[in-house]
Amino acid sequence: MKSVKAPVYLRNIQCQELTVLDVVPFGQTSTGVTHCFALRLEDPGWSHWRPGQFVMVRHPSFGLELIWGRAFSISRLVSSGLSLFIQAQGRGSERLSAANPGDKVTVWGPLGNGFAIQDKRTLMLAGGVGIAPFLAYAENHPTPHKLELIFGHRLPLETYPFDNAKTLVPEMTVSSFHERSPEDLPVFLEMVDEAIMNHATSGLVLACGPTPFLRAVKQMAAKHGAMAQLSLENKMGCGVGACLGCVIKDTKGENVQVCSKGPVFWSHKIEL
Amino acid sequence: MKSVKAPVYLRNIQCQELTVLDVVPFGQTSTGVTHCFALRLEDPGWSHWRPGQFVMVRHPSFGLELIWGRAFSISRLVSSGLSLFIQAQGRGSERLSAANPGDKVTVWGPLGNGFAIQDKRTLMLAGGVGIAPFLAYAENHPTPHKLELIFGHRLPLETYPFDNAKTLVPEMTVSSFHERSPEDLPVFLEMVDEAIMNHATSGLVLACGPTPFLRAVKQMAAKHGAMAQLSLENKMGCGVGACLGCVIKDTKGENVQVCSKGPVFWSHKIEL
Amino acid sequence: MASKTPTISDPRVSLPGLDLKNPIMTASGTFGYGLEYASFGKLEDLGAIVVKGLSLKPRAGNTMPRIAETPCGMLNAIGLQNIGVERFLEEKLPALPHDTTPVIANLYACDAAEFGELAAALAADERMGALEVNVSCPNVAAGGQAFGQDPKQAAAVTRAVKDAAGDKPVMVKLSPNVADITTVAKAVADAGADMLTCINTLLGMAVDLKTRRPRLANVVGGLSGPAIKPVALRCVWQVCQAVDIPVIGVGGISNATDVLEFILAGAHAVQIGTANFMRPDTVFSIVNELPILMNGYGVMTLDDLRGTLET
Amino acid sequence: MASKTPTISDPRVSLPGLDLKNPIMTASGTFGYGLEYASFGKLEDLGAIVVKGLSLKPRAGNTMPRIAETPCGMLNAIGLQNIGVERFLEEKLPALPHDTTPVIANLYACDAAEFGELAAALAADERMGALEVNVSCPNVAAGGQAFGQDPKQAAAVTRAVKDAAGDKPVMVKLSPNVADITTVAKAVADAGADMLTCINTLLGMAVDLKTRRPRLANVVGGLSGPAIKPVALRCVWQVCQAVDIPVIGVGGISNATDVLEFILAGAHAVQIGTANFMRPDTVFSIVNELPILMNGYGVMTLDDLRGTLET
Ligand SMILES: Cc1cc2nc3c(=O)[nH]c(=O)nc-3n(C[C@H](O)[C@H](O)[C@H](O)COP(=O)(O)OP(=O)(O)OC[C@H]3O[C@@H](n4cnc5c(N)ncnc54)[C@H](O)[C@@H]3O)c2cc1C
Ligand SMILES: Cc1cc2nc3c(=O)[nH]c(=O)nc-3n(C[C@H](O)[C@H](O)[C@H](O)COP(=O)(O)OP(=O)(O)OC[C@H]3O[C@@H](n4cnc5c(N)ncnc54)[C@H](O)[C@@H]3O)c2cc1C
Ligand SMILES: Cc1cc2nc3c(=O)[nH]c(=O)nc-3n(C[C@H](O)[C@H](O)[C@H](O)COP(=O)(O)O)c2cc1C
Ligand SMILES: Cc1cc2nc3c(=O)[nH]c(=O)nc-3n(C[C@H](O)[C@H](O)[C@H](O)COP(=O)(O)O)c2cc1C
Ligand code: FES
Ligand code: FES
Repeated sequence: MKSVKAPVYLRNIQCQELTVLDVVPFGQTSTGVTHCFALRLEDPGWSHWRPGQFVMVRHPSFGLELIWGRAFSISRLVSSGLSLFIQAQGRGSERLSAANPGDKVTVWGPLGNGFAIQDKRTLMLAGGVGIAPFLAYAENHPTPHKLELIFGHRLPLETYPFDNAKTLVPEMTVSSFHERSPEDLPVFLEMVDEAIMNHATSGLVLACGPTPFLRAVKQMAAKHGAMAQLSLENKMGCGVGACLGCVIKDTKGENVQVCSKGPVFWSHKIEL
Repeated sequence: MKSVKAPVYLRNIQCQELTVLDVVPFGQTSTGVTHCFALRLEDPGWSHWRPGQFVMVRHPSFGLELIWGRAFSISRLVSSGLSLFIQAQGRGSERLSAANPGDKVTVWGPLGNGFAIQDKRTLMLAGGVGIAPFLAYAENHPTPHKLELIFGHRLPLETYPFDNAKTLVPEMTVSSFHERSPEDLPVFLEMVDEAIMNHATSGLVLACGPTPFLRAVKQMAAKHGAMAQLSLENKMGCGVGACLGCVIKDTKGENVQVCSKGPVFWSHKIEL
Repeated sequence: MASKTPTISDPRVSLPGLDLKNPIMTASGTFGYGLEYASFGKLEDLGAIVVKGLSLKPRAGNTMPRIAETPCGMLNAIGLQNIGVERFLEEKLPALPHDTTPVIANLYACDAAEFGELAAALAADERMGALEVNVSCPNVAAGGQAFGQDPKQAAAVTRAVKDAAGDKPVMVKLSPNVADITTVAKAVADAGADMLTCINTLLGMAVDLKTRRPRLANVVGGLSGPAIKPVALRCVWQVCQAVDIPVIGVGGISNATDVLEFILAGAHAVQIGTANFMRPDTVFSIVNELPILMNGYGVMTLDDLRGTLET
Repeated sequence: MASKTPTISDPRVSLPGLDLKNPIMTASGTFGYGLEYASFGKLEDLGAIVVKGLSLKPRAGNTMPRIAETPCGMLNAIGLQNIGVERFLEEKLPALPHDTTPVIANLYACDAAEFGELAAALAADERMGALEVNVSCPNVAAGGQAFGQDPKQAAAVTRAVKDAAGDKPVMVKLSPNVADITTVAKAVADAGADMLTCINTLLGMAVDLKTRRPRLANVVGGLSGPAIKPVALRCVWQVCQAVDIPVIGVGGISNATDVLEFILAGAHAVQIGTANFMRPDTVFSIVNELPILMNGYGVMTLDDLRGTLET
């Protein structure tokens, strides 16, 4: 009998119960409905992981009612624990926002491939909660002074861990743009376009955010001939490449799993 | 158009969100699996209620997964709040046991008919959590010195609010019997039989507990010609007489709803 | 919410022979004879009240246990316990607000002739709003869902009821336990039904490992509740494509969002069933929330939304 | 727990041509090609591994979105995306522990002849443990569940596969989207199937009010998960009464208690599907818990429990 070997990208995945350390709310919005929080969990003790990878999470309150785990980027992983940065937008993230310290959540990860780390000027384009993986990215980058973060957001800035990013990695260049109304969008995209152009020849562009934003980045990168990676946020069933519910078409016309072959793809290799 | 009138037994029912004051565990058992607790809720402010009536309860964690409310006797209702005494035995009661102070639970009640209150020597026969309604009964009885409580239990005595009953209503006579093994059952039933005989001519017998226990009480009451009321614990869907899922056959051969026509029935009027 | 508008949305709906304040009906068997829920809201606020299934003579129903809870659902095998048409008309109907909210009877009988007799008895009472024919009950030995699984028998029952119903609108309630629900829907529509109700319960079962017995004395029973919502929505959508008469959606609806989803799929109105057990004021809350939610989605009337699903 | 005994319960089970360590199989399409789950447990501990549905040629599957979450369940319309039989045999099968745990292929084709061809290709490989014929997929334009809804077509496909399968055991997977599942079960058993798998998904649908679009690009899809367990259990029980060949139960099973409930209803073995998504180590946990739970109920072998439901 041949020995059973999982594909490389699956070798290190563990499914664990992790203790909730705390839930830290970030700037409550006036409506009180949409809100963001950091879910801090005990250190999973993984031997390897990469920024841009993610985890699937379940709280016991999901019961049998919520079938799938929920996918969240690794936002910070240090010896004191694993932080996820979460925007409550539905049934699962709301139940996670109500977690109590001491609760056990089920976590499987680290999942997916993660962002490229290259010794180049690197532009990080974050839209909304898309900022989450860039904290981990910047904190673990060998040459953080080569990093530039551009952050577009709709909710107030204090809703997001933007200040945390500045404090954690003071070497990097940061700027933020508050999109207060739909009219602001073209202004923001122009800012992004210029930044991509600036990174076109010798730089690397990374983007994480809503799909329309990623689509815009893809076009701009193509226009300027920039090397760009996009982190996709498709809805996930299993998180491990099995259900084929999260696929995206690559330029060869094949449907590939975002969870196991991504979530990070070279912009020019996928259709969006 | 005639005015819409609900049957008398339904007139006062309210469906409310009540705040959880606290969850008080009673004597954890060694296995840690089955355990009892008092769920204390803010005062519902009902204008009328009777001991032996019950409420249906839902915790938000039931979500869409647990369809039915869970039925619990009114164990105590004073201005400081409504107490339910609950044995965790399944999905719903376990989720209730994990309630936090400040949580809102949905409660509809007071439901059902309640026990008769007569100026007679009254024997209360309680098996296990069947003790719950007798606290309220004794506390609200006009002549508590005429009450005698016999309490049979399998878990240790401190698992139940037996001492509370003694403290709240010191006038009544109480005794308890610990059924440690199946061999103890006949001994207990003999004790019950003798007490029923003693209450046969001029007394009233009330019983609440597991169905086999109620069946035994019914037979003994018939044998001694005692007037007896039994409180049934059929599984309930709606709690208000609508679903017909909780019925029992009366001696006329009709299926009547335990939730709205009971849960208390004259022993000789039902088939068990 | 797609957009906000200052005007107030209008939830009224017109059905053959019935003008409803709103599209919210109760589902038969889950709301008793109506009065059981009178202390939780105003019955006259409802779109229509569909009462427990009635037969010519009173029925005692199945033996216990009759209900079992399942994940996001429940099984029932009540077996159509009811007080019979006579007592219903005498004791229950007078107390219902039939002048302002249509009261709809749900009919069960063992053959087409008996269905006709029952329909005649009910239609003769001017206080009745409409008749709903249950050809899809999985919990009775005779007839029941067998009628609803066979297009010919379902059509025969429909004709018998229509012939006896005079000018009372007739809705026929379909079973999802078929290979193709549109075949039965078309047969029933061709036989003259004014409306279709989709769906009755799915046939299911639960067992108890400790006792090694089924959880229902009847062994099998009808599955209802949020668990079946996707099946109900699919049936409503399929039937709306297949027939031209209005469809009443039912199955797993538990909030106002669910209601609008069924309208989007093509339903004219809906029924709330098992959700009444989740909390007894559910149907009244939904009535209150519906216009607000419509407003939130920029939907002024239900006609604007109905069947606009882009597929 | 009914009783405690000191001896250890034995979860092994014998099926036609297959001896299993335990009755726990994975359900096709929910466990990839097996390797996706290799880091969550030992694949060789499983009773059998049923892999994603295979076709003769690779298939790209349906357009996105393909999955939607529903109460206690999910809808899928993957559309049988797969790498084709050739690449499966070359790239995936060698890495699976086929020597110690039977690997079962799940077959999809557009007509009986193509099913035969596919069966021949798979049966020729001695590493294959058995063939499972999918005549019940609701998510493909051609064939799919139409085969499984028609006893004649289901029987024809069964014969074609049996003729081509040599000595490989053949199991046929039935659709619950029928009026009477026993009719198809009997037809397939008479056509020579060695085992039956019950059930595939229920046809369902979900919509998005904000976009007014279906939540699946395919509009309708297959409902699976705990929501459908009562329907699956009922189908298994009905089919076990109707045929003499072993039945593999599947639908909503998420723990060891569920497994024993299906055995109680008459199943020989079970498959774990959607529960693999709830947590990726589910199937391994169930394998571990099963003998302990059997012990708790005083069940020494599965034969002692199977079909002992008192009705
Ligand atoms: C690789 C990856 C990384 C990610 N990283 C992050 C991250 O770091 N932080 C973060 O916040 N998010 C992240 N996401 C997104 C996150 O996974 C989703 O926001 C989350 O799964 C939403 O789950 P939910 O249960 O809250 O919403 P769901 O309830 O599942 O809602 C999802 C969709 O269903 C609809 N919906 C919501 N509620 C209802 C309702 N009551 N009834 C009907 N429909 C409803 C909405 O249209 C919504 O789009 C990531 C996603 C991926 C794939
Ligand atoms: C009028 C009335 C008054 C009552 N008063 C009280 C009271 O004062 N205090 C009190 O403690 N109880 C009382 N009860 C009983 C109480 O209602 C039940 O114990 C409670 O509903 C159990 O709910 P559950 O969710 O915990 O159990 P459920 O999960 O609903 O379990 C119910 C049954 O299902 C089975 N079951 C349990 N768990 C599972 C599982 N995981 N999988 C499969 N099957 C399972 C068991 O066989 C159990 O008998 C009363 C009942 C009535 C009708
Ligand atoms: C306890 C119970 C009793 C029912 N009785 C009837 C009935 O008498 N006649 C009928 O046509 N449908 C009956 N039904 C079916 C419901 O009207 C409804 O079609 C079904 O439950 C699906 O809707 P839901 O998921 O909203 O409950 C009954 C359902 C339940 C749960
Ligand atoms: C994402 C997904 C893909 C599936 N693919 C297949 C398939 O390729 N072939 C097949 O026969 N069944 C397929 N099924 C059906 C399952 O094998 C199983 O019969 C069904 O999901 C019910 O079981 P469950 O409730 O345990 O998931 C699929 C189910 C899901 C959820
Ligand atoms: S989420 Fe299942 S394959 Fe990606
Ligand atoms: S619980 Fe519904 S009628 Fe009693």
